[in-house]
Amino acid sequence: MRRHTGEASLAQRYSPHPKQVRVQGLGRGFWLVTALLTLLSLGTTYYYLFGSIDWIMPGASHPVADRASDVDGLFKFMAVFGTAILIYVSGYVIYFGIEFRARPTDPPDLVGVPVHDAPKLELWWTVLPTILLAVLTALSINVWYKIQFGTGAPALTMEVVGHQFYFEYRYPGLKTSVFSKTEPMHLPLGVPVRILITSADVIHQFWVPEIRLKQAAVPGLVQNLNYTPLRAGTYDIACSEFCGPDHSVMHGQLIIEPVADFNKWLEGQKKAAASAGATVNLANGSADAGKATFAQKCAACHNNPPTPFDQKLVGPGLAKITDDPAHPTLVTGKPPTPANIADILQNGFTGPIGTMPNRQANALSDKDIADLVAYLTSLK
Amino acid sequence: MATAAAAIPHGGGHAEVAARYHDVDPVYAETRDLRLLGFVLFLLSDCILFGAFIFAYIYLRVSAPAWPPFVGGHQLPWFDTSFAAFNSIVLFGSGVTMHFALENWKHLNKRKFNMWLIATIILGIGFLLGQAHEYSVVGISWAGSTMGASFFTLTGMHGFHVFVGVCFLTTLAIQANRGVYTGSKYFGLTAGTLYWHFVDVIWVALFFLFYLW
Amino acid sequence: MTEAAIEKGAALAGALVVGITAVIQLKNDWAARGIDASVTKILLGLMALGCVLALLAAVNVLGARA
Amino acid sequence: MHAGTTTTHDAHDVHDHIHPAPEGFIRKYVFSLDHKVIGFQYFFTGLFLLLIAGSFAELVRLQLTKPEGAIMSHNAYNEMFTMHGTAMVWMVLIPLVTGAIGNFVMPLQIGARDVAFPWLNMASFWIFPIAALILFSSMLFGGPHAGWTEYPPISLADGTAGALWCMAIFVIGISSTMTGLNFMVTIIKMRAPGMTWTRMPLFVWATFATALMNMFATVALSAATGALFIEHVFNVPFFDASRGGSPVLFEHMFWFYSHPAVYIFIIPAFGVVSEVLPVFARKPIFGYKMIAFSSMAISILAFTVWAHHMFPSGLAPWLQLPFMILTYAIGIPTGIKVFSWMATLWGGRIHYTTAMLYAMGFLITFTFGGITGVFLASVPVDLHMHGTYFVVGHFHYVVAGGAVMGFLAAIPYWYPKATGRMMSERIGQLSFWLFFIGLNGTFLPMHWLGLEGMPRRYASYIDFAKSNPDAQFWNTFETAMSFLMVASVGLLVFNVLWSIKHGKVAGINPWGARTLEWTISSPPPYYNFKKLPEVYGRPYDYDRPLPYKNTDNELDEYPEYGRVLMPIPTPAAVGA
Repeated sequence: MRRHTGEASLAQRYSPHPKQVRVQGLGRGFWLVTALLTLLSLGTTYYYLFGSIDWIMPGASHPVADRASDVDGLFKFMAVFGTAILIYVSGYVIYFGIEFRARPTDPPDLVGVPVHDAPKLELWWTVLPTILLAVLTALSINVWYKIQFGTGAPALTMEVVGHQFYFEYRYPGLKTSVFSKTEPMHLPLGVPVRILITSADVIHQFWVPEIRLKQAAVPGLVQNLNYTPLRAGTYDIACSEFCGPDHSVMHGQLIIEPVADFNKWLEGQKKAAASAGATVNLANGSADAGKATFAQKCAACHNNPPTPFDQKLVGPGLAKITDDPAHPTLVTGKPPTPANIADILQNGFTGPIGTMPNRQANALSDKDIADLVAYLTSLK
Repeated sequence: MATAAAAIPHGGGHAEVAARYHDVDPVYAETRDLRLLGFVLFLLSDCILFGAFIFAYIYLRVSAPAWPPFVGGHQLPWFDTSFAAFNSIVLFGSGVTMHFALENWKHLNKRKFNMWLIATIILGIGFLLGQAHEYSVVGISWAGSTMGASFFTLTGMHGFHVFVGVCFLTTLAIQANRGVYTGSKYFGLTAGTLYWHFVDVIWVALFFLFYLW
Repeated sequence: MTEAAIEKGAALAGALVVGITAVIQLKNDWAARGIDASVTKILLGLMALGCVLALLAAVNVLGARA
Repeated sequence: MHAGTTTTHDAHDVHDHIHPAPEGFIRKYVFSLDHKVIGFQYFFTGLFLLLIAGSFAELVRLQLTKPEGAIMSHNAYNEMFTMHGTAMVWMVLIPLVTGAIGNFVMPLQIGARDVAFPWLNMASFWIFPIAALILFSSMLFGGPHAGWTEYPPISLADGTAGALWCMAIFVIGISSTMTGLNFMVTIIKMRAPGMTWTRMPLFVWATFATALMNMFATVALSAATGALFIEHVFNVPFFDASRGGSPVLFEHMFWFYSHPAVYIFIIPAFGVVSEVLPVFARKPIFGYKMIAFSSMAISILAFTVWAHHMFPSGLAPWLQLPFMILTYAIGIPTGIKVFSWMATLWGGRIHYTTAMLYAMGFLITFTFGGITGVFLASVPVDLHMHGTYFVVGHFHYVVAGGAVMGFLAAIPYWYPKATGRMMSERIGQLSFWLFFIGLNGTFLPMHWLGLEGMPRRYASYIDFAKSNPDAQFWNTFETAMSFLMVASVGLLVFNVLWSIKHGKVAGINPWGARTLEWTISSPPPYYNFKKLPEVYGRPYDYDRPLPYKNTDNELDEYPEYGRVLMPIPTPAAVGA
């Protein structure tokens, strides 16, 4: 590669006193453009505040949950100022680009106005954004507080467990689970609900776009969402954290319906579960088979061989479950009778201590349950 | 002239260097200065490597329901503080001897320099043997639990650093006796000393976090 | 006299010697300037702290597991 | 004052020796110690990998032209977007902006003969293709599928491929740590006499801020990938919830690096824009000190905001607030930068070269990306937007509309210095308009698709398309638009190769730029500066004569200096 050291272009010959562009003030064009940009931003502001933005924020005009309108308010606030800033910046960039373009008649050493800085101006564009962001912070914290503590004591606490690639819904008093592959999830209209979210395998995310809030389903961690459904209807549920090959078809439906309908549906589910012969005959369970089953299906969360209650793995230790002076009752608060132990095995359990999946999630056959109960009650 | 000389503010790094080392070979002076800064920055980034794993250890320990964690039904044992305390002193002692070694080199006292440097190397090897003994009796496994994971990863990384340090110091001992370094040019020894002190200090953190916390 | 007691005794003695030496070194080098000197000072100080920790461990103030 | 003069002399003693010229093809072009050659090596390797990673992106786009997925299986799609993200971030952007541009330009701009540790520099380059080989070899073992974030537990399902992924990222991490260290020392210690901190060109400031993050953040990445690697290979339970580990821990360790990573490739782009704007607006940069300061502020704040990537992912609620506030704080220095660039244009005499077009396009697209970033920083709004196409749109505006635009501005700007020839302006401007339109057309619709409820990393969107009939139209539209960017990059590659032979002869300083690299021949000799220049003022003062002494434009071919010291200028000559 030859190096060219010879003739340099005109632009590089610096005259000690270069000719400078003369500019009187900001000029009329600047103010015209400013006015135009201001009008534009006012227009977008009007649109965000009074137009229908349902096409970007689904269900914005008729909030589906009590938090949706708060989030939308925050979104609109940011959209108004964000769009305005974008309009001004790009507007000025384009205007300056045209107004101050080099003309073919320019002498080669013509340079722009040699202004290095303007402290007052810089102060303004440091202070104003700071104030704006401070306000935004305050608003965000306010909505954050509502999300965390704003919803009243839950009238319904249900569980969502993420699986590859479906959601499992558990309702109180319902022995069987509802699976998003086959059935929609139901929520009662107008009452505060608490949704406990965890995962059985990898990280998922439980998201209903119209409700705005989402929460990750992380294995070994129970998180929650609290809100009050405000509008009946059918909505999509999506998993928004990559969870494996079929992540994109991990999908469910949420039906929000009046409390009466919801209860009717729940009763129907319970009947179905009962008719499915959910009561297990515990008579002929074998403790030895139960020991094997325990090692196979329970040891992931409960220490094996079973330990005293306080020695937790994920769930508590299960030794002396039937006669532990420190813990006379089961986690359900019921006496440690075989029937009550079987109840936990069938329906799972959720409480401050953690979440245990139910028999469907653990794939426990009736015999497994019988054997496990025999085994656990045999521990002394 | 005064204005002439003042006309160049010495913002440029190497001018300051030259000012500091105007008595020694300027090329060496500058090279040393670059290497020193580079080496210190390397130690800093190494700190962050340990820091990240220490963060992981603290995170896991704090979020665990019980510590030491339970594995297969029984709780893991605590580490043996008394032996660790003894072993730490071995390592800290080697730091002091290394410091003596460098001091003696600066005062051109080569015999003492060799003595202290060899003492340092021996103490370093001693510490490694101590770690080996620790591993053999600690009674937990790397893949067995979060405790083992953090313990073996962190102390293993540290042990590797000590091992590298021992090799480093041995090389320095050979070079020094081959006359690679002089009374005014001994950056290798400075680097070795800094590295060795650094390894000691990392151990201070690990000693506290695993044995005393 | 158990093994642990011997170790702790050794650690105690060693911590005193090493720690004090380190502090003396720190004092001698206090005037030194330059990156290497400053870094050495910091590291020596932390090492002295380590000796204090070892000492406390040796006298069962720290790390005494019930 | 006598001391003053002696130090001046020593300054020259110290630096004015010129090493003998490298000899033989290998020393000159393969294992070269010359920062300029290493810059070329980074540039062409990175460009090649850019084509590969870009073609992955196009496969991803083609798949989405049909709701059920047009061309490949879910698994193949997941592998494609994983490799696209990984390769683009670690194998393309960081090597190109820091490795290529930083390596070539920074030493020239501070008036140094080379970087502080040429051997280290060479090593960190040669690590890079090895890392790339490891990464792409993982595709032979089924390929990684968990996205460029490679979260466990899902990434643990990748087996060998996942382990190779970790290895590749670990290795490239070492490379950029070494580069960062090298650049820090170079900038702190090897500036030309008289180049105080406030006389450094802004690209050097940007490189310094970047080097800081490269040095300190990348090590944390090495830790994260290292831990994931030993979990892969030795089954060590760092992240396995069933054995007491925590998946969230990985997210912390990963994002502690990967948020600064974003700035590692955007800040050099800031630097490029700060160079290009004053040159082609023919006026001083507006608010030099604020721009320099905000680069540092951003790079330091970058270490304190990582958890804003994890708002819904199991972060303690009370922890969300400090991270939200710190993230907003980053908006302030960024705003200062944008406004200062805007003000630089005012009252200028703007010459529309390709570089200038890219710089002005950068101002618009980057501002857009920055503003959508503020949306995502707000916890409640992020709970809606997290993991949707809104996020994809946002970071592509920042990365493609910010980092890549800056990079594309840098190529035509420094190409004459690098090769001695100009790039074709006509092709260049055409490729700009293709890129600018293609970029907005591709990534703008993603924002409302995401808000409507389309999650990212979707191999198919049947259910989403059912409730949003316009989904397929917009996705197809994006795909079509993305091919404009392909055309633009194709033109760029052609332009780069064609102009080497057929470009106009550039001369020393075709742009009339005022930083030091434009005072020496194009391309510069291996030793850059025959005599070390002395700096008397700020680089962008177009209303004053050049603030340099001791520069010389006419260099003979490689002189046989060996380690001979160059003649010392008399104080009079220095002062004048």
